[in-house]
Amino acid sequence: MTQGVIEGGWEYVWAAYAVTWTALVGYTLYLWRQRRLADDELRATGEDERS
Amino acid sequence: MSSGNTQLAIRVRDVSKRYGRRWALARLSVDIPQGSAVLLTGENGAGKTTLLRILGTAMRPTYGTIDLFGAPVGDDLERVRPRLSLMTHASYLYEDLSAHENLRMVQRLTASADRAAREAALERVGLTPHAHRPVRTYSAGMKRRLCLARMILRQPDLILLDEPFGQLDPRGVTLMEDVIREQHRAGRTLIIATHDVDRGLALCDLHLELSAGRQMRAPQPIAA
Amino acid sequence: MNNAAENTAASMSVARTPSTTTERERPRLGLLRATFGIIAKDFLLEWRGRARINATIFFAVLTLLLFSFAVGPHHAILEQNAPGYLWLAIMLASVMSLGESQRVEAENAALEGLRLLALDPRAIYLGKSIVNMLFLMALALVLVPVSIALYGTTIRAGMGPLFSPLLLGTAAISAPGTLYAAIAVQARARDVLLPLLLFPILIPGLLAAVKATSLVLTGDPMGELVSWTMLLGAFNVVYWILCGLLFGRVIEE
Amino acid sequence: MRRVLDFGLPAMAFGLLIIGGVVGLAIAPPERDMGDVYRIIYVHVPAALGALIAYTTTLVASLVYLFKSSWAADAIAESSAEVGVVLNGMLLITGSIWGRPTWGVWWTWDPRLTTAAIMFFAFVGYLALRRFVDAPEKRATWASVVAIIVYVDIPIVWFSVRWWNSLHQLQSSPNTIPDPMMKLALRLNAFALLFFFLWFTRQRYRIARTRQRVELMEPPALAPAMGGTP
Repeated sequence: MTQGVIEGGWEYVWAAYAVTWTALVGYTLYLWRQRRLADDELRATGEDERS
Repeated sequence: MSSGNTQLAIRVRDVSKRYGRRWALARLSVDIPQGSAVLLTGENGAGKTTLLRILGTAMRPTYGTIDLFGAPVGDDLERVRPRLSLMTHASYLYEDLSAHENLRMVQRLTASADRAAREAALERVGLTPHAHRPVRTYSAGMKRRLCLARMILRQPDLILLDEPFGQLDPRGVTLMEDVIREQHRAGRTLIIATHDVDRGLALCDLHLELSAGRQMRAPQPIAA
Repeated sequence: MNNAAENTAASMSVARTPSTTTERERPRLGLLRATFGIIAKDFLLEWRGRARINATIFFAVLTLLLFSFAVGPHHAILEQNAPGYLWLAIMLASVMSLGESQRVEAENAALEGLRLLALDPRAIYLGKSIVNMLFLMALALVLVPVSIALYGTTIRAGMGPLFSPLLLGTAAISAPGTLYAAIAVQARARDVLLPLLLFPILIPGLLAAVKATSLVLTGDPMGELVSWTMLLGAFNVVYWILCGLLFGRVIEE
Repeated sequence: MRRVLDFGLPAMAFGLLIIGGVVGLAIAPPERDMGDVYRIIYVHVPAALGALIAYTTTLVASLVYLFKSSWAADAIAESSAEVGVVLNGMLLITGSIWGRPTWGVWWTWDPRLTTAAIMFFAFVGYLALRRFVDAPEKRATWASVVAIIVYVDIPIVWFSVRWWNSLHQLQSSPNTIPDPMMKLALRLNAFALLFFFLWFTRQRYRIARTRQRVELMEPPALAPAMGGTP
């Protein structure tokens, strides 16, 4: 083992990348859902205003 | 001395106040001459309390401006606030302190320490026997009288009263009426919001009616 | 049509004596006297109610006790960590003292009353946070003998040098604490919100206070006390000024 | 312009992330001491940059709101704070994953990581405040005040944690040889997360503005019922 080089460790690298991707994609979905909720709410208040 | 009596005590310009989605006040504009007593009426939620709180600088309007004592109210609150007194359902009292201590604290924080004036005010509102008991033990009516004593003590030029007759016993009501007449005679400007319209008409010389945050028409003079 | 209103008002008021007091010069308190007025008020209030100081002391002493139970009766560990427990107890108890200090103002909208007396918001802030600091200082002075008893801490350098870390530490808690308490008292879930807002930013203050206190107690071989005290001092300077400036915006309607 | 941003930002974000990932994982050489484990920094450091940019945006927007009461500024402050917290969370988890093989512990009191953890909780407090206050004007003012107080704390936290921790461990950062491929990977990922920050903040900003339109309404037109004012 060359002095001090940490053997392998690829599983940690994959774990870190997995965390990064899940966070980014997860937040994208969360924003997409929040967007829908906010638009529906606006439409709802718009309707009861007009009615 | 201010330029005679036509100088306006209050000028309200296009004032609106929003609570979330509801407009408590919608573009209200009104002028109130110096020294007049204005009766403010309107159904619940018409915006009476909101208007009084804005005029009392307890609350900022969402839109629009107000002029008090001849100049617009912006950041110069220390010019305006010593000259006005706002009596709303919130008593501003410290429950653990006695009537005496509450008034002494108000005096100390407004750079006056006149003990005699304090006792006279308490005497005037009939709280002398209870002066040294904590306000916590007072009835709502007694707390109201203490607020009246505080107002007398501060000698404001503009007096804003929100439902002043509420919670008072008959003797308390006459006391309140006497103080209002006395302040009005002394040239102060008063605005009294009350549902007790007959009593209000007898005390005031202008009548402003609000409905749903709007002003029905300009203040109507009340036949003397 | 409106000028009719003005004429009648004008004609009616002629009969009245022209108001002489409108231009009366109204004396106003300077920043310092207003601050002392607020301090006097808070002390009087506390003297009457005494709820706040008792509850805080009781809670803090109980916390110290709980630490010893949690850690176990090992004198070495307890004594070594005593400054940490002391400051954690003060910080946790401070939430009660800060909350109570604002509850009193929220009741009957007393704070609005103070504002309408044309008091400078900075004076209200300075007054209330000085009182909070003094209460926490009193608490700390009670906790020191308790921690001596419980944890066997020995005060080599005497109480004197202990004074500065205690004072700077309690000042560091009450500077942002007073402002956050004013926010929390008007928000929902205020008992949750105050610690949630306050503790994260207090961490540098906590670190410095614990370090400074332990250096005073167990000796300062490397002479680090000065740098930790300086850090505490910087924390205080930043937050006493910043919170003083922002307090007006927090309490305005 | 809107369409360019709506599709351009995500395209750049994901595209750069993929390219950066490929370069970082496959092309860049292993590091002299830490072997392949160091590749975690290609996601760890950019997340730190993104979080700091997000928090700085919140600070600026909060100052703008305090001085100009502009609702757009309040919406920006809220949006970039939330994105900042997400990036900050990623930063902490990847930092902890990196700590395990390198120092054998899941959590190292490394000054940067500790400061990031403190800032994470401080801004979670900021978001909690926004959730616990209903009146729009008060929420915006108080949030701006909290954002300023928290942001000012960052340098103080940094120094205190560095002194507090400097005795225990040397500050270990990968002494990467300035290999061009390593620098390229780091830069690609940094820009990727920057685009993610821009895109996320923009989307979250739109949501905040929509909610504002629900909560706030413009003053009603001068109703005819108004009395004759002079």
